[in-house]
Amino acid sequence: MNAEFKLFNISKSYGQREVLNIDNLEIGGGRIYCILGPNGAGKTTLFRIMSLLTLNDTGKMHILGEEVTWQKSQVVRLRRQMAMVTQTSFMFEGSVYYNVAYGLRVRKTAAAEEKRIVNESLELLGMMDFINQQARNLSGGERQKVAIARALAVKPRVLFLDEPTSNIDPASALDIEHYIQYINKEMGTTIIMVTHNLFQARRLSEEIFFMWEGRIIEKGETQKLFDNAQDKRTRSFIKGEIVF
Amino acid sequence: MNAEFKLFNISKSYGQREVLNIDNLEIGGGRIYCILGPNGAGKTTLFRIMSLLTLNDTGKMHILGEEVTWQKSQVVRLRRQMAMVTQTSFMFEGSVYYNVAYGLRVRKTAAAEEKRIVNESLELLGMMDFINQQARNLSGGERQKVAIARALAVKPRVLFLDEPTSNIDPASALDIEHYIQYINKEMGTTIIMVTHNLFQARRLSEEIFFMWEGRIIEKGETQKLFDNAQDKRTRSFIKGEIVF
Amino acid sequence: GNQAEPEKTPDKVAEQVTPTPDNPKLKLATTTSTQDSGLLDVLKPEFEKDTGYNLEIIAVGTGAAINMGEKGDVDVLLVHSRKAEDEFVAAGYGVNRKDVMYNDFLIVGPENDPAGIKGEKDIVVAMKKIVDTKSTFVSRGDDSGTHKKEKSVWDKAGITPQGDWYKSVGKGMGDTFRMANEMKAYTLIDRATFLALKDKYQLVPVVEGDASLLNPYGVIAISKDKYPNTNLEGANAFIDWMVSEKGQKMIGEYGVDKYGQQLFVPDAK
Amino acid sequence: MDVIWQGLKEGFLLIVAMDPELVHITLLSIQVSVSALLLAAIMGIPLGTVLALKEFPGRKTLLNITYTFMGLPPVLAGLLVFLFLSTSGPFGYFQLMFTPTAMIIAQVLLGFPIVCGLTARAVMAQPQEVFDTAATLGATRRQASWAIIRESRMGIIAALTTALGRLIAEVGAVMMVGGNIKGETRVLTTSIVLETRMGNDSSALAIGMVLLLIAFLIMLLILSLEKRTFTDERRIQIV
Amino acid sequence: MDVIWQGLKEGFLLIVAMDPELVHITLLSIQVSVSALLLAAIMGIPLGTVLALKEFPGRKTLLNITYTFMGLPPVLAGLLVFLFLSTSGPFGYFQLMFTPTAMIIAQVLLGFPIVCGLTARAVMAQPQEVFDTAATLGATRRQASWAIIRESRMGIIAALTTALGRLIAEVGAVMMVGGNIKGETRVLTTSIVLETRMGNDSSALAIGMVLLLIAFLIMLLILSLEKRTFTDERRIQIV
Ligand SMILES: Nc1ncnc2c1ncn2[C@@H]1O[C@H](COP(=O)(O)OP(=O)(O)OP(=O)(O)O)[C@@H](O)[C@H]1O
Ligand SMILES: Nc1ncnc2c1ncn2[C@@H]1O[C@H](COP(=O)(O)OP(=O)(O)OP(=O)(O)O)[C@@H](O)[C@H]1O
Ligand SMILES: [Mg+2]
Ligand SMILES: [Mg+2]
Repeated sequence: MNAEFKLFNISKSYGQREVLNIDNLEIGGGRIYCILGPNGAGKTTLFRIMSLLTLNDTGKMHILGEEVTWQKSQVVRLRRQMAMVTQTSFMFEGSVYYNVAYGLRVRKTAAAEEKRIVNESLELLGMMDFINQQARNLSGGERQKVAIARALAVKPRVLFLDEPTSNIDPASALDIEHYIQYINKEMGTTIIMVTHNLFQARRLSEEIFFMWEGRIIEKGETQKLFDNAQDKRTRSFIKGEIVF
Repeated sequence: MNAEFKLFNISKSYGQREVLNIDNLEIGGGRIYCILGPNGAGKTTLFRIMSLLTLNDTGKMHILGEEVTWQKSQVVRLRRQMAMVTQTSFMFEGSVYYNVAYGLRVRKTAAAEEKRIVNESLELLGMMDFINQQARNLSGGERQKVAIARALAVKPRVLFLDEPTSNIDPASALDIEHYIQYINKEMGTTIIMVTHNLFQARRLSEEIFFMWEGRIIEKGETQKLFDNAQDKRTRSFIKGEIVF
Repeated sequence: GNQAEPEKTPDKVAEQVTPTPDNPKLKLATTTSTQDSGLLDVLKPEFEKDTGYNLEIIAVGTGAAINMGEKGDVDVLLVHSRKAEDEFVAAGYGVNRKDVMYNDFLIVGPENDPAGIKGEKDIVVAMKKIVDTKSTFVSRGDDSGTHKKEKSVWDKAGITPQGDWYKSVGKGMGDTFRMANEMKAYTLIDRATFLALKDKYQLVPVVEGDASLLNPYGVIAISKDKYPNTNLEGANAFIDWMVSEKGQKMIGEYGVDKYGQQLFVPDAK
Repeated sequence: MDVIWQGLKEGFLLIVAMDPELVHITLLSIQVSVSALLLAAIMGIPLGTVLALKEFPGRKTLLNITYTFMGLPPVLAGLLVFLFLSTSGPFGYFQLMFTPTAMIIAQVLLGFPIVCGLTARAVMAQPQEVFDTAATLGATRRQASWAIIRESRMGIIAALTTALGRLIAEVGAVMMVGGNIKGETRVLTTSIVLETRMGNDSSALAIGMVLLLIAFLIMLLILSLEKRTFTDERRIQIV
Repeated sequence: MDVIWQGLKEGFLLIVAMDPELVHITLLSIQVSVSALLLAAIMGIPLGTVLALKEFPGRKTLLNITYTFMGLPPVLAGLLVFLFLSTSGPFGYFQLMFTPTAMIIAQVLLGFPIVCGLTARAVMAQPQEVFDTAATLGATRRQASWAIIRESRMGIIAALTTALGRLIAEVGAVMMVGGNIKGETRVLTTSIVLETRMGNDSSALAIGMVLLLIAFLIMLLILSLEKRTFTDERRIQIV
């Protein structure tokens, strides 16, 4: 009963169209979870609701042990335990340093500590050379790396990664994968990620949730799901594996 | 001597840093070309210069048979024969229809023709359902599909694709790859693409240019390069293949 | 002049013992003509030297000046609209009203004089000719002392001015003069403003000297009964100074050297 | 405080009564300020865009001068126009002094820097991708500039509302070159000044109310331009 | 046209001569308008942000009212402040009429809607990602709002320059509540009015020049705020 996330009956519509409808979703925590599904399935929308960025239309959630009441203080308390690398890797106007330090500044981390953590995070992503550059001038992949460093800097309990390596070169992507595994194993960080790279999903995740038109139509241990998917649509999607 | 692109000594610096330095690059045309290289290697910068979006600091270019003088009328003439799917898939404020029609409107295509082509392009990318939606509300993958449809709509002689399937699900990506091959073979469109997906590069491209720190350090037929790269760095990068 | 000589000695003595009143801040609301003609610029330093008050001058239309008095925002008024002044005193806002000076109004108009009234002594005849020739006439139209005077002149001529030729502009004297000049029109103007501005514009006097064109100015202190905070002592000091021999003399002499004629005629009783 | 209530009441009655003189004054106010706004927009939007986008020596200086002229005092604008249009001025021949045309000219002088300067800022704030996308789809420079203007709509509409506010409220210039002639060039603001000069505070407030009401209606009209083009309210939201 | 040359020459001489009276008037102008701008900014920037970001009933109406009050005529603002501060008004006790304080209050009334309205527009135009990113990094609503304000700097600086332009150029309000008292509440704009009334056009032009010069300098100061925070000129460029 100690699941990090429990969602009941969560739905979200834009205009007439229901883009999310989750009957029941439980994410235990501590592992690496992958959310798979075609474009427009609602993966990003689900992330936004779970990280309290968007209000759900219906339903109830328990997050990190609390029933979500959307009370101001609760929202901040919960958000401070989570971090997300969004699909667009938006950068604040300012230097790379400023961007990575942002999460620490809002937590009022001491200056020396802030500097240490920012350097550490950038080092890890191989982005130290760019520390004083304007973040908005970075290349697509560099930006994504800074976004990852920025999320890591706050040492979250839960880390959401929305296609975190989509613009990153293979060698760097491998490094990042290793680091994701490291923080999951060594620091117990719960990782929930979206990826279209099925190899990556297979390599990294222990549990998979498969989404289709706003619903979770299948879930299970990664190995099992890849070997023996129950749903026709899941099977056909996984065959897309050959694309990579 | 009928190469579509010939670049001599093209360089570009930002501040002190030289991010591009191309001694000599010739792209014959008619085939599918892939540009590979790590993040920050200068791939996007090269694209921007070749499509006349950014001024080069030094050097000379011949594009589509003309020496580039940056004369206003020449720039437009050349640009109208090229199209690009940029890495960020920026959408204009407005509907999906508006976005796809844009390239036709600037060419003063007749209304009926415009409508036909927009429908055709969206159909092809499976995005007809979204035709009247606000383009800025689309999901990451949907946005990328619209960006591809938008570029296809103008039926360019040269099509630049900057990581065009990075946010697209495997099945759709496969469809898009097929379509890229189709327009290359059937309509003779020159395709120049950047991708970090080495499988995709291998499947699609006939020629590869490998970039490293602003330079093209190796080029050749795809098969040859993958099987027998000369440069140590290329070889090590290609081994990253196992990441996918 | 020579006559001023004997007075200089007591003046100098007074200078050394410039009094320091309890509340030196004194606010005067007045019409624009007293400021624009430059009179107050000359009177102010002398008054301040003699009494120790610090005079703040707020130049607005007579209507607005009286309005400020009714609200208690100033301490003393220097205005020219006898009827409104009397009402103001009768309503209990003003006390110690005194006549100070007068000047006169004149009709100015373009050199070529389309109404043919140049030299006309009878204002009624002149006004009728303006109407008959439909010559452009600019009226201040702002209920100011000057406007009230103009209306009384029309009344006297039995005319209700209206039509394209009659421009009611709702402006101060200086601006109205500028407009009349630009439009090559006739207008009624007080002599002080006219003399101060005449070099800048081309209009010339056409009708002057009619007895009904006199323009008397009064000073009024704001009542302490209505507004206990008002500086009545200062107001009275100003009134006393204005009607004093020295004040009256300075008024009478003002402008003679610059314009060759008196702008204001002192008439304190 | 009675005066304020009195003014509100009087204003309400004025609006209800549709006093023909007031109607005339109001219509002239609208005509002058809206014409000036349109002219300022026709020149200011393209020029602001050019200042924002085109690289040429002196661009920054010109921009700074534009910002400075946002601080042009209406009286000064009025005086300048007066000197040019006056019978003895270079354009005296056209006999434009004390006509609504003169008032419009003076107001254009005031509205133009606002529209131009704020447009330039709105355009400069656009992301580079707007131009990139338009250009890669074959837009000429001019067409790409239109695309950028289109994306800057919100900012340009802000420029227009701001300029309108300045013009409809402005009195110094219209007073000087219009002359506040009853039945000819008297507008709402000059009437307010006249009423205050005459000490009729409540009437001044009443006319002020009418003016604010008119401003409100024109603002709604300008803002509806935006709604017509944005199907839903597109703005940042916080949760 | 001679007048204009004469005015330019006279203006130049005025500036060079540093006439003490003119210096005093200029300093007062700066003091009044800059104080009013600061107060308008202190209230207008946070309030504009709230109007842009916070969802509450009447938000849109409030925004429209703010835009409308950009069209508040200075004379009317002056009159309202007059009625409140007048000895017989509710705040008469403080004896503020005809003081620089009263002028500042009246100008705040004029500057506030501009700062507030333009800030709201600049904030609303930000992309949703600003909030998203701040929030996912643990920002409270207030902290996220600051991040949004920070991203809106360009627009907010435009708001400040526009408001400053309005205030430094404005004469109706300062004339009404300041009274144009020589040596105490006379500022550049009221001096210009006085000079034109006295027919001294070239002096009026000369003082106008001084005013524009001051406006230019303050604009540069405000714009330097932006340069201090943006290391290089970040603006859309077309090729
Ligand atoms: N603000 C919005 N208004 C209207 N529709 C929206 C909005 N946001 C998202 N949608 C729609 O909701 C659906 C789900 O979007 P979402 O971003 O969650 O998809 P996704 O699974 O993340 O897709 P992708 O793999 O392409 O990133 C999409 O079809 C999208 O068009
Ligand atoms: N405007 C700019 N100012 C400064 N540096 C820049 C600018 N644009 C690009 N760069 C730098 O130039 C280098 C090359 O950028 P480019 O976008 O071409 O890389 P890329 O090969 O496309 O990388 P990616 O695979 O991450 O997209 C990067 O290191 C980037 O930080
Ligand atoms: Mg997504
Ligand atoms: Mg790139």
